[in-house]
Amino acid sequence: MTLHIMTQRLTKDYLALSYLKPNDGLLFIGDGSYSLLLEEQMATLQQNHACYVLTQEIAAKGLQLIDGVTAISYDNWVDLTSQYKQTVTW
Amino acid sequence: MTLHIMTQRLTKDYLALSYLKPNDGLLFIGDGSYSLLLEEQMATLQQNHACYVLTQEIAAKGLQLIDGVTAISYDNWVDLTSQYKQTVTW
Amino acid sequence: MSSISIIVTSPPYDSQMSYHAAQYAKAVVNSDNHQLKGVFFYGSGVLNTNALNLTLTDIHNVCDQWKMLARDHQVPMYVCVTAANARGVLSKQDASDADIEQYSLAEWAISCGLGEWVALSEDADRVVQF
Amino acid sequence: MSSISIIVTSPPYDSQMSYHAAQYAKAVVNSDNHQLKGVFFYGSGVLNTNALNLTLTDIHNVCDQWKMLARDHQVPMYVCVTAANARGVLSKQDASDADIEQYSLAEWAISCGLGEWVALSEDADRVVQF
Amino acid sequence: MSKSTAILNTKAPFSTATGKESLDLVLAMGTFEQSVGLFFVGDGVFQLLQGQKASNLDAKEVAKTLQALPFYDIDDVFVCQKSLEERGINGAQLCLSVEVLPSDELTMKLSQYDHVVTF
Amino acid sequence: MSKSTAILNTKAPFSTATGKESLDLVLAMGTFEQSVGLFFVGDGVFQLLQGQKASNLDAKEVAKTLQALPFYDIDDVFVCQKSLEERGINGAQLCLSVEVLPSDELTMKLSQYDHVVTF
Repeated sequence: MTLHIMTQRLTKDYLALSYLKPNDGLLFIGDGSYSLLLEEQMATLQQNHACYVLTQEIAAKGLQLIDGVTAISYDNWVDLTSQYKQTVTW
Repeated sequence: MTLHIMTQRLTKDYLALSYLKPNDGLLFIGDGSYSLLLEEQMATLQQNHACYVLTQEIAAKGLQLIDGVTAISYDNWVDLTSQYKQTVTW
Repeated sequence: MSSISIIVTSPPYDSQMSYHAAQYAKAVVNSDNHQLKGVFFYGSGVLNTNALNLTLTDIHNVCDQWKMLARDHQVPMYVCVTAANARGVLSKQDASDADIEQYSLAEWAISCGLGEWVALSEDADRVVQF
Repeated sequence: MSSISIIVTSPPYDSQMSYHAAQYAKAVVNSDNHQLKGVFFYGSGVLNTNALNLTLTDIHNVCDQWKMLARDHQVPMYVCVTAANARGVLSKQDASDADIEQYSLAEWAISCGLGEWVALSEDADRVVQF
Repeated sequence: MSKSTAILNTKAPFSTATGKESLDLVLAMGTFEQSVGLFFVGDGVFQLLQGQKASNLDAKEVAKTLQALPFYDIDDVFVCQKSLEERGINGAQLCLSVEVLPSDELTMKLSQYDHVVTF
Repeated sequence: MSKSTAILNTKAPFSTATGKESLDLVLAMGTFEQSVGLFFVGDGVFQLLQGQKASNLDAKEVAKTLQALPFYDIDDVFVCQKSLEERGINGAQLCLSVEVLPSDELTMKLSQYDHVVTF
């Protein structure tokens, strides 16, 4: 299982989407955190993937947490790093 | 008429494509020059737009010039700059 | 006679646009029908004016090309002081003001505020961004 | 006890990732179950080790955070010398070798070759890139 | 001054310094009385989201400066409707009173300026 | 050495220094005998185009170094079929003998490495 660091907003052309395995985790960060506004695309991803976002980013960017996405701290992120076998930054 | 400097490869999400006027010119440069490989998308654009690419980029990047695209020098580019009313870099 | 001003917002090493900018600028100064009013470095483009960029021998050093344009063609090369300072490009004066011993601004670049760009764009028939 | 090495390839001012990297690194050193083997700056990430970056008073300076991690937690901070020199980040020695008077490498950063990264990644259970 | 400039914002805030630097340029143009229009397209529309608190990421509160634009007599602010829709944003979520335009009208507006600088 | 690293190339050559710097890292790993796999996906596949002559842009001939990889015993080089197709490239246009894989097989390959570094 891989933790994918999604640094860009979800678009059809987003490279990461072609290389996900079922049960891989997705951390939306930076511009990636704006993906929370795309409820339909997020719902599709949530069927196969645990989805995370940093609490600080939600607060900073005028975003709202959505159902099925877990807001995490940096400490949580460190724990996730060992829970997943591998981290890939896209 | 505007000369659009297309610095990225053509994709569906490429922002520039939403803001072209008929008869605007398109100069494909940098990563944009790889658009020459996408013959179908280029053919569609050529219906309404003069398309240019730098001769040096074709030679550097392993590309081939395609029908309907004009290969230009930096000198030509300077002339184009005054022929078009405005330049926008995307 | 058409006048052109150039604004460079791309970095020298991690983008190809500043290379194209310097080649384009050379074509303008060599043209009989065009005049280059000046070049303004802003955003990450300020990294072009870092005098400490060392490039490998087999890669072009775009900074050398800017220097030649300034020296041989008297093209004014402006750099926004705020954008530069935020990215580690300091004039001797900037460094001294901040109590830093070292500085990095290329001697061919003129440190200035955004008003210089307003003037350059006012003077130009065309603006081209790289 | 799980060990982590960090590689930073994003610049400090024109990306948010190096900010996240420093926050993440702090969380690792404060964790009881994890050990931070080191941080390696490569690509545009080397700009984090430019000692001449001045930031506005109302913006965080991520370089200060790297410095604290090095000083208070003895985290080794490596920077690839080739990538750094190409982007205007020179140690005193680099500068002197190139006959340049000024230098810019932060004193908390250790200039090295890519072999250091190979060693850091060999030592780590996990690698995280920013 | 006789020349006009359009500032085209295409990037999300935070991830690059472009939000701050484009706004600095707009204010400089205002100060020197050069005619300026501010356009938000693509990911640039994220700069207009309501409720941003940049201090959570130790970053500069650019959105606050945006809200002050009317006080600098900078009133020509346009945002692309299609860009908002594609990003799941409705007009009510914006922090600034702006003119929301369809792409073709925004394109025509943009073509009326002498110069365009993209951030 | 016991750890393995996948180097993931996602960017076109020239426009960033990443092509050169990813290759430098691959060669360093080879030198220190760390197991390394080289993946080309997305715009990274442009690095493999035949007939590149970087000197036309006064740039470093990275493609030449790529062709030398077999001499450094770096044989695990994979390229994404879908990325090639989407970019109008056929396998015969590549400058290096590589294994062309469907996305799902490439994904499985990638997951077998301990670490992944993206350029």
